[in-house]
Amino acid sequence: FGERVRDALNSALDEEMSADPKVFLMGEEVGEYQGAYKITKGLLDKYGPDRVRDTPITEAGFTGIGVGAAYYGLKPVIEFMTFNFSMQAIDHIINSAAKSNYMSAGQINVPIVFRGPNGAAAGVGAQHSQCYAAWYATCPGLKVLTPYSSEDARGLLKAAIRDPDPVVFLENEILYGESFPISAEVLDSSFCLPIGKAKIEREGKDVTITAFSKMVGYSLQAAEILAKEGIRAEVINLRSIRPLDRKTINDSVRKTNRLVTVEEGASVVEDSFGYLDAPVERIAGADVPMPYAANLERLAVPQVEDIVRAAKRACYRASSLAASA
Amino acid sequence: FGERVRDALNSALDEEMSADPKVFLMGEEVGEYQGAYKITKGLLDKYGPDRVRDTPITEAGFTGIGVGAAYYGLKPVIEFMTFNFSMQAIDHIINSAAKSNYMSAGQINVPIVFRGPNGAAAGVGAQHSQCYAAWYATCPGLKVLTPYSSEDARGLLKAAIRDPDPVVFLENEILYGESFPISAEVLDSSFCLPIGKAKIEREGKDVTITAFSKMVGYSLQAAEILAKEGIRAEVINLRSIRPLDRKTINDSVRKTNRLVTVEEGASVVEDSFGYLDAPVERIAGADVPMPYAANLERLAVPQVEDIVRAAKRACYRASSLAASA
Amino acid sequence: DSTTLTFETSLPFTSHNCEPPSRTLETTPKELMTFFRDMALMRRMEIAADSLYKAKLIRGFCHLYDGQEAVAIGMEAAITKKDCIITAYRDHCTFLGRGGTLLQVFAELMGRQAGCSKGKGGSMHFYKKDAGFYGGHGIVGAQIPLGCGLAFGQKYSKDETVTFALYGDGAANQGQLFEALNISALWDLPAILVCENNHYGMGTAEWRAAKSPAYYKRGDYVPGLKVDGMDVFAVKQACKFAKEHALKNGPIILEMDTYRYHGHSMSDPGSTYRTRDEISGVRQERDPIDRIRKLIFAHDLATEKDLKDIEKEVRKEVDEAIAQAKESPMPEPSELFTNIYVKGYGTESFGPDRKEIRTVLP
Amino acid sequence: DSTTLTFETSLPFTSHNCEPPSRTLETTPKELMTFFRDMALMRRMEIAADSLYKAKLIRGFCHLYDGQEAVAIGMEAAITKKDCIITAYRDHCTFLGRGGTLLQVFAELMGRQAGCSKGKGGSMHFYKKDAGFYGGHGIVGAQIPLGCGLAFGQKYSKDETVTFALYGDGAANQGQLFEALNISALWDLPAILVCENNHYGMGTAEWRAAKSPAYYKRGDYVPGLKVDGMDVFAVKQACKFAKEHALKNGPIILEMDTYRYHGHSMSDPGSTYRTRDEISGVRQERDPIDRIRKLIFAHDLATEKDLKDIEKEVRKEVDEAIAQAKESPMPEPSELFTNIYVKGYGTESFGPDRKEIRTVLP
Ligand SMILES: Cc1ncc(C[n+]2csc(CCOP(=O)(O)OP(=O)(O)O)c2C)c(N)n1
Ligand SMILES: Cc1ncc(C[n+]2csc(CCOP(=O)(O)OP(=O)(O)O)c2C)c(N)n1
Ligand SMILES: [Mg+2]
Ligand SMILES: [Mg+2]
Repeated sequence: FGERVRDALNSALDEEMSADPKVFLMGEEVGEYQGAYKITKGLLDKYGPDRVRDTPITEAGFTGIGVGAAYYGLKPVIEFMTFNFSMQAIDHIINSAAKSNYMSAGQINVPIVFRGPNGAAAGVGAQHSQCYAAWYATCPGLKVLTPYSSEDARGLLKAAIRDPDPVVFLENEILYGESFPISAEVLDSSFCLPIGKAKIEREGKDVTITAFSKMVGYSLQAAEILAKEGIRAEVINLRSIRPLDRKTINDSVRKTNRLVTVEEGASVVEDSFGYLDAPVERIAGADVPMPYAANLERLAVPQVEDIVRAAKRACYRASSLAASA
Repeated sequence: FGERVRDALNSALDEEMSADPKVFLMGEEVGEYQGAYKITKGLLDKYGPDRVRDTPITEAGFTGIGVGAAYYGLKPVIEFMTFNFSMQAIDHIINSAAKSNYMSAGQINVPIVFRGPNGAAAGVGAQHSQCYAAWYATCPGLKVLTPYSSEDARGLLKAAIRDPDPVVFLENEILYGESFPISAEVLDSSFCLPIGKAKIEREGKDVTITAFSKMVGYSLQAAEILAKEGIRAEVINLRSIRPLDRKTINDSVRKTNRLVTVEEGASVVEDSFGYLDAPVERIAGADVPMPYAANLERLAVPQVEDIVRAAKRACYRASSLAASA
Repeated sequence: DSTTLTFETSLPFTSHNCEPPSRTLETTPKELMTFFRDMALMRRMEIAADSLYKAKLIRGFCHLYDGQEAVAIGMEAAITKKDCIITAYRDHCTFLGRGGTLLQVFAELMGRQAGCSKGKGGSMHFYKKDAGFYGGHGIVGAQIPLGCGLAFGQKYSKDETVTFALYGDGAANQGQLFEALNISALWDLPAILVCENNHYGMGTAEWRAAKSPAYYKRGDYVPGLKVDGMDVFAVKQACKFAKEHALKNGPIILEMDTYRYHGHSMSDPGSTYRTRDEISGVRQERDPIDRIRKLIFAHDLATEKDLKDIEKEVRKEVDEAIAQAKESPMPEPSELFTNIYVKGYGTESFGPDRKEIRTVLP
Repeated sequence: DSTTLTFETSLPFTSHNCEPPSRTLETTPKELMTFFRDMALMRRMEIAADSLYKAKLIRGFCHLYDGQEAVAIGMEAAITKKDCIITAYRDHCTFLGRGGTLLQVFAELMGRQAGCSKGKGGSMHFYKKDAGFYGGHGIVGAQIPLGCGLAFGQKYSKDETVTFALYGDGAANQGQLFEALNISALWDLPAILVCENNHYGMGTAEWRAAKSPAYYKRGDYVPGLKVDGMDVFAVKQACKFAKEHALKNGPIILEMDTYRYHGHSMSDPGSTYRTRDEISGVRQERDPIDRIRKLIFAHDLATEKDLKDIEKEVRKEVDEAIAQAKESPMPEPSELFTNIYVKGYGTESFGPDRKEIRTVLP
């Protein structure tokens, strides 16, 4: 019994809009066009044009308007057609949204969600492939969520909308069409995930692999391959990168003593963790603008084999260290 | 014989403008007002309004114009009154400047410098205190320079202007008024520093401290204090954070086996280095928007004593480890 | 005291794409006296802030509003606290106009607990949400879309109220203004864009920053009105007109022709890019407080001494507030970590030395 | 072949803040025939790209220009390669117009070495600097200030040339347009802003995105001209006029009334937000190639068969270029790390696994 991530996001929006009349959607093509990636399909029909607002292609303008509406007490969900275009509006995300509660000593909270596809899609070149996780994760005042599965998509988006603080919600275009098994509990309209809690997607004793978004899937594939070679990898789906669930990572590392961090863009998880037998292994996007050609593009983003290799390195290095000790 | 950082920047601009007619300045108040922080003082008089361009308060517009002029082959030096306002124009810095040479396979290089004060000043609150080092340092296609002393300011700014690639040049308002001893060599108009080379400001064997911009001064003060307690710290002024001079850091760490990274804003130096006896100690800006009140502000940014404490921790932990081994 | 006085605004309104309101308006002796007192208080407050800054009791940026008082006062006289106001960093008097106290102002400026933002915001970040004041914004132009967003909230909530978004002549060229205005016009948002044209953005004269400094016309397809911003009655009349317009027809631009006496901020002497004659000319001929003073005398509502007494009172109020503010303690160190997130919704945070300070957020 | 033909543009120009150019213009049989061939080639190229996309030989985004050919061709006919052009992502035909080859186009679309950006840019990022073509930009509106910057360079260098910055009706609401236009007007930059109004920005009709869709007027204080963008001669006339204007007086806006036949990009069928009747109506009544075909017949310059032959030739050219492009290899893996910085000016770079791939940059 599976559900696509696209539908999970759509149902989360639908349910939260139906539960709270203060929730409204705003963005380019979210209404009549049903969403550039069809995440908002059907919502204009159901909730009408007051609550599903098609905007001109003016991100600074509509993001500022969204933040202002949140100041006033509404709960806007702002769609960036892709997060690349959030740069046009980033001042509002950081200076107008993330800092207001602090600057006003708690007078002006900003219950807003900024969502849309983030990071590399396929063949869209350098200007349409940037991953903003690392940037937003450095900003106090923001919460940054990174769903992987349909369960994540539903539970985290609902949590984001209910949260009284600004949330950057980083989706992945390639995952939209992927189906994941989903339980009745998750399908219930009361379902919601806590912000700041990671999920152990696969247990293992030999090496911890942390990942978020699409890279969770790659890490699970890597774990499968590693298992065949006798290495039991624990795969942690971070779900939230700000706040980061340090406890879950630490607990895991305490057990495995080895850590591989997997990130599609620039490095996010910069914490030092204790209990390590081997240095942290980092897999991240290559240090290049995203090339268009298919073969180069493949080289620019982490692949399953990169994760496998890093995990092995961590394990062998650690065991050779142990042997020499 | 000292020179203020302000004057060092000014003379660097002056000399490069006089050497290359393609160099021009653009920004808010750079001309008639002589610069909000007087970095461009006298240059309008000397080079005229065609080459020293006062702009309206429209960062996206003038930065885009600057980048376009660089496409055409000019060498614009764009001043952001502070880097906080670069967020209004960040799409042009990243998508129009940093990625063009790559996307065009080398046809369109972008010889432009984005400069201005970055990070915390004094008492200017959350919206005017952000450090952008971590963000820009993640962007391939950019070079990111972070001068500390007057020598740095002159040598690096001249290097930035002569460089054929886009350079983000992060100054520090509080350093503008500081004087540094300066040699005749540095004062020579041919003087220039290589991009991507760090400088060892103080040699030491016990612990490596890396820092950039204002934090170099703090680290030197910390080293002084540590010396009194018999700890010889090596202080590395990174000068460039993209590219990062890994060799210099590695060589130092190979010697000291201990590393403290000091950063005023969010963490930049996320590399893992080998040869460490103790985990990297990181000192960075607190995880909060910048508060206004003086006492809180002090708590929000690294202080000399934080560096001292971290260095000791690295040394003592390391020695206790050694003892227990 | 509540007899009606009828007179004309100093100048006719100049309009763009709309019928201007009438120049004729009514007031009462009471209103005249209140305007005088309120503007005198603002003036005194700003001058005191100047001294405190020079005495190093205020740090960082500090942008003073003296000269522009009629805009804040005239606007407040036309609207209610259910209408919203949002402005830039030159926000002390706007805050006061919304009912903020002198103590909150001075304590905030000095970074004390009694400040309106508990010392965490500073000069540029005053708020009074319970009276519809949404700040206090440091990024030039950002408050314009934010203000249109407040108007969106008002319309969405069917509140029949409006938002005034104030910005300077320098800000008037910002692209986000044009983006927000287009959206506001498409959606008929009750947003009133108030350009406080004090003729300089920092050291840049309006004509050096704008090809067309006719800011009331810059909305193109959006109506606009040019107003003598030194005449509190003209401001009041224009704001009333604009509110009605906005509730019925959506956005409108008001250009207030005004002047700042101080430099841009404390580091700007304010005299390199304009002549001293220009400043003293405005002071002599267009000062908003003087204008009221003259009206009061013309209508025989008070004597020279009465007004002097008011000024003395005001001075005392300010001095007392300053004394109180000085008594207010600095924020508790633990406040470093409050209000990053809404209470109960954060997790943890770190100080500069992560090993030393790791706080579970309140 | 070089006899002069005189006729009128399809429609009069509508102007804003300027005297429009004359409707009467001259051409030669040669020019007419060239226009026909060039537009037919563009049309064929785009249709072939559509097929290649459906055959999965082109990936990602792909925005086709068919329907709008008269803009690219008419503009080129009025200017020289020393004038600059910059546009958005719908850039294949603009590139061709500047002298780019079909092979470069198709190889780039397929991500091959022979592509104009060696396969690294893709559909949206074509450039031909040696002919004054500066891309190929994916961020809506960004190319407008960039274009004004090129114009800045031209003026600074006293080159007596101009820049055409093309953008869509959707982009016309972007704030950076208004910022760049103000600066261009202040500095008299020889910048010509060409709004290709194809009446939709993705699925949004112009009137849903703009309170005032009269884009030629949106410059307010900047002159503008509305042009039938389906009439290559009107476009040529307008661009000549604009160039002269810009060299003398600074910026001007040209609104080209045009139409895209394809959907916005390959994922958009292009028929949910507009009717099939609307599309076929434009094809029948306003098609830019058809218009030229009719003129050719009207002046007896060629037979039906002559034009058919040209179309066959064009088709063959396109097919050959595609065949060649398919032969071109994918980029060398080492190309991942070239052109991040100018040759000799980079240092090192890393692959996804820093331990595995660490490259000293060329
Ligand atoms: C985006 C941005 N750019 C630059 C600044 C620096 N700055 C602060 S105020 C100011 C001048 C604004 O002038 P104006 O809009 O006329 O307002 P006034 O100060 O006259 O009230 C400038 C350039 C800023 N705060 N934000
Ligand atoms: C800043 C930004 N926002 C959104 C997008 C996504 N997007 C790409 S094209 C487009 C529509 C643009 O329409 P228009 O300007 O009319 O040009 P046309 O496609 O019709 O040629 C949109 C919304 C983008 N590329 N950049
Ligand atoms: Mg002003
Ligand atoms: Mg369009």
